[in-house]
Amino acid sequence: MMTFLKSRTSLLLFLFSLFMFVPATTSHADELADKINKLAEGGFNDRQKAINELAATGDSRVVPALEALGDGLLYMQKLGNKVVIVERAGSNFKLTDPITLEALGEMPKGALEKIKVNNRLRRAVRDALGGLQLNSKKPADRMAAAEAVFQSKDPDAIPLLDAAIEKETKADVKKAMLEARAAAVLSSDLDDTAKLDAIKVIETRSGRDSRSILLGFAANAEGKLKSAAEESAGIIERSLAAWAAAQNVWYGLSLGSVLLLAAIGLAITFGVMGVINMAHGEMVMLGAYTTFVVQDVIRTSYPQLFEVSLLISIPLAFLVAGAIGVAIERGIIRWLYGRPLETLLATWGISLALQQTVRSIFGPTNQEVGTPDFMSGAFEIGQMTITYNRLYILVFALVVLAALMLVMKRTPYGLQMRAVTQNRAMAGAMGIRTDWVDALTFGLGSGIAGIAGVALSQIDNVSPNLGQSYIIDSFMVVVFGGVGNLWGTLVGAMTLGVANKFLEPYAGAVLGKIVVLVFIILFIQKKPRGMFALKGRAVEA
Amino acid sequence: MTQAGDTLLYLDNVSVSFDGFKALNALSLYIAEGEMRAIIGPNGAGKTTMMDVITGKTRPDMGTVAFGKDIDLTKMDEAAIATLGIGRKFQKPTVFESHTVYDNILLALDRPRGVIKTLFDKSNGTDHKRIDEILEITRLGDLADELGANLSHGQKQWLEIGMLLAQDPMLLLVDEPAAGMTDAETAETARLLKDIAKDHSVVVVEHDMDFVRDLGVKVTVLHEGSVLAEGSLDQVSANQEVIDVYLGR
Amino acid sequence: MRSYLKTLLGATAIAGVTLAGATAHAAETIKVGILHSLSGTMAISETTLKDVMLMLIEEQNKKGGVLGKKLEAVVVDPASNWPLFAEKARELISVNKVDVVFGCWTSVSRKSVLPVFEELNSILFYPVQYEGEESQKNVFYTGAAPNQQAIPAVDYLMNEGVERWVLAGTDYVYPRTTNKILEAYLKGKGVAADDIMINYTPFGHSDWQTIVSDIKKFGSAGKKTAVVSTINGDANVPFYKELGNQGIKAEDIPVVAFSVGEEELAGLDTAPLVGHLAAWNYFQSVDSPENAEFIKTWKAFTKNPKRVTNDPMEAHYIGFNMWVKAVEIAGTTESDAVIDSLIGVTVPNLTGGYSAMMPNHHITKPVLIGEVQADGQFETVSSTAGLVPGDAWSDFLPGSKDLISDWRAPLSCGNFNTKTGKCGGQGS
Amino acid sequence: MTNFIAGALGIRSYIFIAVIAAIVVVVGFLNLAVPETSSLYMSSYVVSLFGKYLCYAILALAIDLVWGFCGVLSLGHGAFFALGGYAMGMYLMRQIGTRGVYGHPELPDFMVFLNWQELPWYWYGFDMFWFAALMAVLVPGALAFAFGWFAFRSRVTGVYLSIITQAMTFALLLAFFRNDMGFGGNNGLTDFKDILGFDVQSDSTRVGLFAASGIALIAAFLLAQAIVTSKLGKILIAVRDAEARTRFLGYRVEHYKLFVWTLSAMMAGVAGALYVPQVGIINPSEFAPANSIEAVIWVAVGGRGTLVGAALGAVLVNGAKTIFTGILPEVWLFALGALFIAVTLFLPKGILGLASQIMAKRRERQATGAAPQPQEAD
Repeated sequence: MMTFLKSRTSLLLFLFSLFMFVPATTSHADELADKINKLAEGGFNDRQKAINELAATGDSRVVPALEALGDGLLYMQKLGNKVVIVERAGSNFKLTDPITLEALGEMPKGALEKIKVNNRLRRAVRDALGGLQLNSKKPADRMAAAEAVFQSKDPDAIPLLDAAIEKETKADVKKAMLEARAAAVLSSDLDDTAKLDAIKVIETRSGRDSRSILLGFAANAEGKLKSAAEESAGIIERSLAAWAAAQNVWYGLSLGSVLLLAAIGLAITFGVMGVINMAHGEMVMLGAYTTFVVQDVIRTSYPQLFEVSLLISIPLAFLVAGAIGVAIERGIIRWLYGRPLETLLATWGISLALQQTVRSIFGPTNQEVGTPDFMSGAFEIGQMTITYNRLYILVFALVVLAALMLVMKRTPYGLQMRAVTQNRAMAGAMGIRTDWVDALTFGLGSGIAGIAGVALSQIDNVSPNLGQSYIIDSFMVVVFGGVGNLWGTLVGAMTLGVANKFLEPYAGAVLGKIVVLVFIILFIQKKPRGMFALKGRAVEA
Repeated sequence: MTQAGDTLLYLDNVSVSFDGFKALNALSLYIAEGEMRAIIGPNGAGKTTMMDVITGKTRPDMGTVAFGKDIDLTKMDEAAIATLGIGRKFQKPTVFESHTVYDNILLALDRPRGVIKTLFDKSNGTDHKRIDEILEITRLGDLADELGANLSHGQKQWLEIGMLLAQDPMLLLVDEPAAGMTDAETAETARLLKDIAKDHSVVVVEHDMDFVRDLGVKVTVLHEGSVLAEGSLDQVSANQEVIDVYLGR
Repeated sequence: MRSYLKTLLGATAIAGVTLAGATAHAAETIKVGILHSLSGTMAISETTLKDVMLMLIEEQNKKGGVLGKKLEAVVVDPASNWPLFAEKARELISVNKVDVVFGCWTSVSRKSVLPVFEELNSILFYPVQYEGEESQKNVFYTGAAPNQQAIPAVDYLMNEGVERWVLAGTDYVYPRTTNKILEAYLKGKGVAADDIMINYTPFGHSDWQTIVSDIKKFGSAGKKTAVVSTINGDANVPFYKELGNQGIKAEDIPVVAFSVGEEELAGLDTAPLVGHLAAWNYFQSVDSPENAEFIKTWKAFTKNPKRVTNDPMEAHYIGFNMWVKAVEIAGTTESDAVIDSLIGVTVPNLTGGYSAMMPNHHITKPVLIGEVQADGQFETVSSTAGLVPGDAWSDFLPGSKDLISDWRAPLSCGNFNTKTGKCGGQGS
Repeated sequence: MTNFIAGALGIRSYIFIAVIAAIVVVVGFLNLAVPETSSLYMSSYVVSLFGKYLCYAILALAIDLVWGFCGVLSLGHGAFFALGGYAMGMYLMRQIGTRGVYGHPELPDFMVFLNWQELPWYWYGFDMFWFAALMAVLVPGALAFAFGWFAFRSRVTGVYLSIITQAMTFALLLAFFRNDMGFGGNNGLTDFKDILGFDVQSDSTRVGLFAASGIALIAAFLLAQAIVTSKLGKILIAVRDAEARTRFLGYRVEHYKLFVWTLSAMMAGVAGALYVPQVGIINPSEFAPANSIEAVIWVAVGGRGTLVGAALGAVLVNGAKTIFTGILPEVWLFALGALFIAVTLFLPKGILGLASQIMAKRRERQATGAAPQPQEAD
């Protein structure tokens, strides 16, 4: 079963052989083969016609060929012009008959010519498949088919939809089918009453594409229908506007979470230890490169682990960046305590060297870091689109912050760390090994920056310049939030994120960012030590 | 004890809090012209905060701080208060480490303080004479060309006191002048302060009871931001409340 | 103290003098300058071009060099710093005495070195697609002008039924100009102003959530919508990632990019991007014997079977071969002679045809529209019937529609005004 | 000791001025009067290279004045430098006149390019040299004054101040990148033709600009020297070492900081204005925070708190950069990074500090009996 299910095409074969929906007009196999062979002829326009003809047969046996066409796996044998489905097998192709799905042996690539598709054809294939899969056994396929019809608005699908709706038992699929039918009705030549009903159905569906269908319809309609469609589109528009604000907050929080991740490590090395760590960004970069290396190893050696590659990367990135952090502290920073501005210069030098090291090893170009399936795509809450990667990053940022706070507040190490940063001499006198605490603290901050790199590899370039793009933002967040206060870092990051996103629609991305920067400058005048500054006379001592 | 004249410094009902912690709690204190006063109290009693309030570093949440007849100190910044005639020595001796002892005093001298004026300011014979005098008083004459950074702890304390003298203030606020000093140095410091008190008002904050005894002046005991007791050292050390506070109840 | 200072300052001065006099000995070789950033923000794109130049020079030397002399590459690092480009260009020409320079990527780096090449009368080959509106005697533009990239791409999409356009770009000259040209072109084709959305973002923009959702919104007005992207290098990866995640499929809202090539896609998982488009004059996937050979040599040279090729690399390939040919025609590497003999030189390109250097110092090229495939390559879905000559001055901008460029005698002018009949722009 | 330092200062300044003047004369002579074929000939490349170094040296002096003497670490001085440069660039753009590619008599090319119809108001006046020169000083000065007035009055100090100066230059970077600002966006201002009627490309103009930079450097040095040796200078050092102490002595610290900060910004503006005609381009990347940080590093390398050291650091680091980007293009960042680390670790007082230490040791050996005294750098 497992091997059988491996190929999408064979899965379809399996389904269709069991639950084949036999339409009234079954074409003869040769006729069908002729029609499929036609796919290889002419240009894109001819090919589109051929697809439509195949769809019009209503014969489910064309599905594998269309699927393969959409996936770019449909080829023509140069000898004999026969169209076949291929599967890559080294430098050869394994061939399959598009109708009978019999294996036809292997052939070198050169003997075959790819049947090219473009977006338009892929869309045509999708539409055609939509009609053909409405009767699939799997609800998810039927749902997808209904969605495809909704997008294609193909009036020819109405009879198929009616039949499918009749049989449908799942409420949500049925609803989708009714909506698809409504969309198809609007582009059909049915009477006005049917269309008015359809408008209402689409209005209740709401969402951007519903509005798009209604507006598209209104543009070509007249009188009552036009006004009804426009009114419904207006209703959708208003609900969309309300959701847009919520969406903006989400974007802001999501941007804030990225800032937070980038800044947490700095909140330790700079905020707690007072090292102006210009190499912080490079620690983030090292984390991202660790992810790349982990994925590279996984891809070549353990492909089945790809889904958990990020989970594997997290501890490794922490260790890599942390170890380098400890090395930097032991080698350089420890000579510079009490001279914060000198740490700036030294760490700047470190950052240059680290960048160039990575550039020498991995090259200057971007590296591909893949996204596991669980982080791909998006889901919707009402009219709000929430992408999984952003959601996971937000959650991840909060988890990292919480874990860090636990370490600082609840562990003996955290206690020693706070003791050392508050009064080094006293802590030393009490038997705390201050040099080790320093090294570990710097390592901790660096390690967390490394972890941030794992997350940022999912949304940004993995290149030697990665760190540079976050360093200024990170400093802004830490300073704005208040040095030495993790809560401040959290609130600072989120405030800046949301502020940025609310300014962006009005001022544009660039001006928005400038306004935020000016705001930070002014804010620091008002509160010279950030939002959550430590108060009292101890501060200046 | 010096003869008390008109009230020079007047704190009435002053409160300051940091994040809910009351550093000063309805503190009232009067220093007369020409008076020397010692202020003692356990850690966290509000001694340094009181100095901060007087010198304009910290703004009180409520209460009156007045200097002389009717000058409201709460509305002025540090520089203005200093120019008015209140000098302050920090708990941790703070001198300009990159300057020579001579220059340290020179900068403290009562000369114009404006940016442009200092750019073209040239010190004259009177200044040099005054500096030499102060060096004499503080016994730093031999070290005039030494950098501030190279002084011993005690020498820094004296230099800072010398700088206060150069400012020629009406009131000197001296925070723990004897901290970290040898016994000989402590005695020397007490002598120096008594010398100064001859023609200035002085407020001394100190932990060292022997030192306070050496000064032999009226003592105010602060506790939890307000005055617990006032009187001669013998009087306050007999006070049960003070004993409780010092011995930790 | 005195001797110490003297030594230090003297050392600096000597270093400068040594630089100035370091190159007297190299008469047996012809020097080729390579002016591409190897560090800083542009290293990501430019390092590859340095490598490709080294490869081309090595290959040429295997064939015996030029005019019987070996070629010698002189590599410097202008470090993505624009004033440094001018300084390094000057160093290459006047200190290292190179005969030709291949270099620059960004417009600003080209603008920065222009006066230097003019003053020292040397030759620069510029391999990147750019905004046009320039034609300079000492510069040969082997990348695409807007009419060799943007306009055919838009034509293709119009043909595909696109009626609504998002012109999204990074805020600098190339996108600004391209979008100005496209806007004028689209309006000329009857597209309403409402159906065009223009958006600019800063360099390295990484948070695309709002803009992608705006695009989605704009695309939901009931008309077929496409995005024309002139987004610059670094910002593309997060942009495409956001597109993929927000579920914008190429079938619904295709994105056609002018700055995204194989090299940029190498840093991306392209599976969600299949069907998005790019317009170039070359794709690695092009099936021609020259290309197969080129790719083979490149992979062998870099010792990396995964290295990809891209359009600016082809531009250097064409430009280098043109220069070699022109030097052979002229029989000398002397600038004026080579500049003159370059015009009209025709060499094979990698797409199976020939490219010629035009009198306006731009070249003829085919225009290919490709769709991204899951393997990170492009598949050509459309190509122009013949070669398109590069147009230095756009016909769609009011400031330049009357200008032409022709560096042949007797005109010898980069901005000849056909209305006033004078050289020197719009005149007054 | 006091007198001794004053004496040492005198000698050092004297040498410095003499060396700069000598370089200007020698380089100018070797470029203009020596035939090109001679081995002594100094190419225009070297002239503009040294010109650039001198401008950087002025910038380094400006930074040293606020950081080395007043303890205000600016990570945004590149902004003042760039603003001065833009003012000069605008003048040079206006001088192009009809020689631009579009030949528009008034609008610079990039405005024609973007279909601008008329010159924006803030470009008025820049066709006059004196106005542009004034603006090159006043605009950075005004920005610094406004920024400093707020920041110093609010007592923003230490790293906080450093970070907001960085925010300032970063905001300006983003702003100048915008094409809508009317400063040419990313391409900036370039393709200059004339300055005061002289061709910017000609050798004699180059030497002239080089000499002007040398004179400006000497002037800036003398001004800075006068300030740091005055009583004001002593107060600046006092602020650096013990700000609160200075305040309680009755000095309005914020006024001193504001004065020296604004003056320093103006000096940086002058440096930028001289830099632009010599390198031929001004572009927003001059605002990049990295540039400002690098400038701080020159000062640290040369010796913070020593004027000669700051200028020397600027020349040395940039000279090293020029040489390394040429001969070691692949690894020069390692060299640069290592230099910064080495200087902070082993030469906390910079090269000049090291020199002073060596001198002090030698003197110590010679003058027997004299107590060992740590040498304070001027």
